[in-house]
Amino acid sequence: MSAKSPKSETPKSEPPKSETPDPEGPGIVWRRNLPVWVVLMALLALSTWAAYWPYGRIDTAIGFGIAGAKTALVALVFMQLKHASGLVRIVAACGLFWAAILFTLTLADVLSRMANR
Amino acid sequence: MSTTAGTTASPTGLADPDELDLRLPVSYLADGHSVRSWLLTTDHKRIAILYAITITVFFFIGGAAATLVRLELATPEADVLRADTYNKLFTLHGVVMVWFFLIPSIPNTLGNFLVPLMIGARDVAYPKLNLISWYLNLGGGLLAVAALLAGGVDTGWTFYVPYSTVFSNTWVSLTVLGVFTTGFSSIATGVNFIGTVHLLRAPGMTWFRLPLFVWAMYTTSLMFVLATPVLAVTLLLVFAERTFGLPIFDPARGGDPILFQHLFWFYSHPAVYIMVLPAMGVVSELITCFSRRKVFGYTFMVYALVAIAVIGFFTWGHHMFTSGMSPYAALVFSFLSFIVAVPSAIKVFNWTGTLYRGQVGFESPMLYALGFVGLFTLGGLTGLFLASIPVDVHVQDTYFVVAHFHYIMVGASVSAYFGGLHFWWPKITGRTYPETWARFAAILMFFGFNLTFFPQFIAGYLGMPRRYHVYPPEFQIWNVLSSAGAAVLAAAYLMPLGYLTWSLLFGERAGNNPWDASGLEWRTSSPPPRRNFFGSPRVQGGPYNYHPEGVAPVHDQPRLPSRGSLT
Amino acid sequence: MSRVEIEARLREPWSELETDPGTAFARQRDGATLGIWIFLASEVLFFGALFLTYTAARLAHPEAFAAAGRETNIVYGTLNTAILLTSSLTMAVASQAAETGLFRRLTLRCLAATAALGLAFLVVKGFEYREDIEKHLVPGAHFALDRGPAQIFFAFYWLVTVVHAIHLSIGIVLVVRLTVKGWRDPDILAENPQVEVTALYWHLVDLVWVFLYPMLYLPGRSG
Amino acid sequence: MVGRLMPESASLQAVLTDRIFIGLTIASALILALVVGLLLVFAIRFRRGSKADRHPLPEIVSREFEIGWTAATIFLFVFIFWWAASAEIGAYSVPPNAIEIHVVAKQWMWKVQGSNGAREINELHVPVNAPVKLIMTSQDVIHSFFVPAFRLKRDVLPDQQTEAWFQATKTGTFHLLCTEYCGTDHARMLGRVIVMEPEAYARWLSAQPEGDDLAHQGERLFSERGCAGCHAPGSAVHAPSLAGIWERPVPLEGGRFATADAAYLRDSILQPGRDVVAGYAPVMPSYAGLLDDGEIQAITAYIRALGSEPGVVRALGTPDLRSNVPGGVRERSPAMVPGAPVLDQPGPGVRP
Repeated sequence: MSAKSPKSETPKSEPPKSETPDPEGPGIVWRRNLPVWVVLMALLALSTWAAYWPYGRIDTAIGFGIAGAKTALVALVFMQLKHASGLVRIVAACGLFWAAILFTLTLADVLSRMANR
Repeated sequence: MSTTAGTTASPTGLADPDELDLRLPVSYLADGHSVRSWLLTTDHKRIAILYAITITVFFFIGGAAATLVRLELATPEADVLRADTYNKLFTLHGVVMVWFFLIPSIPNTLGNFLVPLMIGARDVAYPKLNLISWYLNLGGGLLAVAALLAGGVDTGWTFYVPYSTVFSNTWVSLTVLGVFTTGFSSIATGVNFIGTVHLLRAPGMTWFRLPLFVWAMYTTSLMFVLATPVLAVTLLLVFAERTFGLPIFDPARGGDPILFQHLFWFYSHPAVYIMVLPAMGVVSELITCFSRRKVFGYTFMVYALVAIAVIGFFTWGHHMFTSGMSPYAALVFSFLSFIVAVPSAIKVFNWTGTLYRGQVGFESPMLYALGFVGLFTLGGLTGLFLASIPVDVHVQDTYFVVAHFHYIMVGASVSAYFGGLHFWWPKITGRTYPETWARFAAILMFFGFNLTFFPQFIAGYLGMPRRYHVYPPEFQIWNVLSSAGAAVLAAAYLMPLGYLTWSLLFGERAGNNPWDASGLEWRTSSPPPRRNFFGSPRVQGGPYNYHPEGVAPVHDQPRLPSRGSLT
Repeated sequence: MSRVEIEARLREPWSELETDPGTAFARQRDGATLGIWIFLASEVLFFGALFLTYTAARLAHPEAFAAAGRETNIVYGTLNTAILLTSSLTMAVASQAAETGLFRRLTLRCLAATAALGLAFLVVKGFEYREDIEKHLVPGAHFALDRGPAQIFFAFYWLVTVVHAIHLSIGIVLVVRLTVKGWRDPDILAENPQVEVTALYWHLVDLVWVFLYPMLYLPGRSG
Repeated sequence: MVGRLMPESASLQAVLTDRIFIGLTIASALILALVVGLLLVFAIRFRRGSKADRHPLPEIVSREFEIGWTAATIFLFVFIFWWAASAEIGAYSVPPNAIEIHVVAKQWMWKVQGSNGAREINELHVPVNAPVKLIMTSQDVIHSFFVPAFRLKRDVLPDQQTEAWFQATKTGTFHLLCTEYCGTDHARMLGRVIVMEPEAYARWLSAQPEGDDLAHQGERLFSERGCAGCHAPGSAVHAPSLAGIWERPVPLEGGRFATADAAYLRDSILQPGRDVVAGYAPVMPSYAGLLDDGEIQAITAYIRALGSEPGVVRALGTPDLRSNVPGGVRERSPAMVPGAPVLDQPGPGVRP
């Protein structure tokens, strides 16, 4: 390790923060995440209610659409993908894209086999 | 050569030990001799050695099974083995060779050792994860060997349902658990390499200055991370159905065996690219070094590697043309299988182009590399036969397919592994090996290989099915030729074990750069110190700055005195 | 931060980067984030393959899956989804608080809440399993429903919920470990990449359940 | 000493496949010769120390080479794909007057039954130059019906039907092999396909033991197994009449329609509650486990033999059956037909 001056300086990469906590206190973190949680709960209620609609196949589509919306919300806000580095976003997108390859080509076979009954 | 902040000013980017009379740091081999220091190491170089030991052991287990299989097939009748023993042997050969030798062979040994060295890093990004990867591989291997000793498994390495779940009463669950565990070792290596290449490249080492070997490791890691989880799930479903009776693929209760095949081949086709891409990386290094030239069309070679890794995920259906899959899906898969062959063709032309106007030497690594290009071309071209549906319908599950994938896996991938092993042997062990023995072994391996597997193409098109221990007599001539070739090949594989071990003990010490190669790994001592480099390397130029006029490569890094002798 | 602390907090490859500790910490955090995200991509494929088996089987036997879907207890399912979504909230707050390095008590409290909610999920799941076993919903000889393919639904139900529960238990262990370490050593959690890594893993386990909910509890409800 | 290099070409498909195989072999041989030739020439001409001219290639030339051989490779491969795909699509649909053969694969033997009743084990007699359609299913694991001489291979799946067809062009005896690993005696699951002149085939057919044909067998099973109790025209039970429903739409509960084809009949036999005909109570018991696939195929053939004209009342016992191929086979691609004939004995228990 290179020789360093003994005085320990705060190694925070951003401008050195004052020791006293942010004047708004932890509120800032709650203000960012709580509304998302409320929306998630609403979506959950909606998906449960939608399951009982008598429209047959569309209910399933709605159920999974809402699940997709919840996933997007959790990923963007809770997992901070919104302002994550480009590389991390590409990795997340790759996960979905490869899962899509698996689904599309396999279901292409399964569905065309069923259609040929 | 700007000095790096923080290090004492040194004229060269890398501290020159003799000038600055720094004590030369101890090589990684001498950095602790206790068993604990080896078994709990987080040094990527030591983990590479640990992997080299395990895969060599498994290579000879799988090889022994192959010899017995070839022995049995010399005669049309079951003269040597009973049906059950034969079925267990070819399954063992498949499982051990695929998961415990070929897949870890280049990425986890040469890759682990060289990727940090080639990009100028001290170690991989997650060293502890690297050690966990080896223990997972070892654990999986022990489970598989336990299943073998307990009585073996007779389902074939593909574990097709419903035979593997309902009808086979052999040790399927234990083997499946073993392969499941080894799968996570591959995922761990994949995560490690992607992290390392993204985050730990030396200053100046941009993406398009990376050696092609590092690109090959990166694209292989992409497949490790994205394909292996699907294998884990497939084997988990087989295990759950056998152990808890959960009817997932059970046809009697409405399950669909073809769904298993989709899941299995979604992993297993990228797996064959996992086995061949690292070999391509090694060959790119060998051919450039021994023809003293920059690689022909570096960017095309990089895009070809990435294209193979990505399109490789779209083509698995060509394993299922006769399986009852819908013919429309079969057409889609057939088209995509033709497209995936294009990047491989480009790479072959570029390797050949690299030789043009070079200074071609014929040391043993180069013989392996030239053998690779020839055999890979034939193996790849027969892949086109299998991609066209009418021909594939005839040759599916016959010895034509067996010959095709052995040409790629053994002809190409194992030759490249041996080529890489010989090329980097001085760097890894600090010793040189006997060159004449090595050349003889390489040539013997090439001819032994062709004698073993070319007759199988003919037997295959004649209609001899695979996994048969008794066969109609008209196929015997081809099987006798193949069994004879197998004997020659076995001899050729035993030779390196001999003279490389000899070189470990008695080989004379190797210099830092015996081949005058241009990679960063040749800029440090052989064997390299625990921290890989004396200073922190800075990179100025592209990867292969060789010059055909026989001039030694331009050194963007200062030459370092090899241990003990000032060269 | 004293030299000793830097030595302790900077791991192997990042401690030898010969840059000032500030950038070394930043690069170590990037390494942790990138590493966990690559692992999450592989987990997406892992659960994606499981969901594919469900999708293919459901397409082949729609009515059997609808009949089987009606048998699952939607109250427990919805409650569990709510629990996990809330645990994702508390985990996110804990992670973002730890990132700023200022709100130590908030981080600790949220981590504890996350672990508690995780345990609550497992408890509710236990009750649900007990009820399923009583209703003979375990595929095998005396399976409740007469339809063959309904057994596939419940085979998938048991397998994927157990695999998910295992992933969740690992998550709970990680969160408890962080809580204990944070409790003992006051500023260990400040800007510690381990909190973010555990949080991202936790969110993935929650997202798997978000998709499991419409698969296991919503089919066949529309009568 | 060296046997033949190419297998016998004894079917229409064989000629097509061999043509593509030869074309591919020639193309591959040329490319291999090009690559290996260049490798050797360059290696020898530019070997270390040789006095060949070596100043580097201009960048532009190497880029043109790259684009050149990339485009050439793509064009060649897509051409081969088109050639192979067109051959494949051409061979899709089964000729209408094909002879129907029902193949049931069982661990390590082939049970073959022609639609005209001839039952054989590990043997298949077919007339030359006549299209033959194979309707195959397996009773245990996946097998694969492979006749190298016909370049024909199709997996045989448990509880699912797969179809394939061939038209033999040469008389003689050809190997039948199982090519999907199916257990211990996978290598001994061999059979023979004997292609005969039409007269010899007719003589062989008439010499078959008086096993009545499939439709008659189906009719006998229809009464023996109690189907007639409800579905016969004069029965007291309120059950849908099966005369004249073959290949015609059947109204189901909930307003849906289903075509009464082999798959629908099999599902209704095994899972009666699945698609209940409109206006009838779901009282029919399930025959899962009581009828094996051979019997289900026989009953299906009988119902087909009852024809497709609605309202024609067929007295039991005297259905007018054409002796050769009953009913026109609907144009259908050899896709797999999912439907689930049940094992005749309950599936073996789970192994360790």
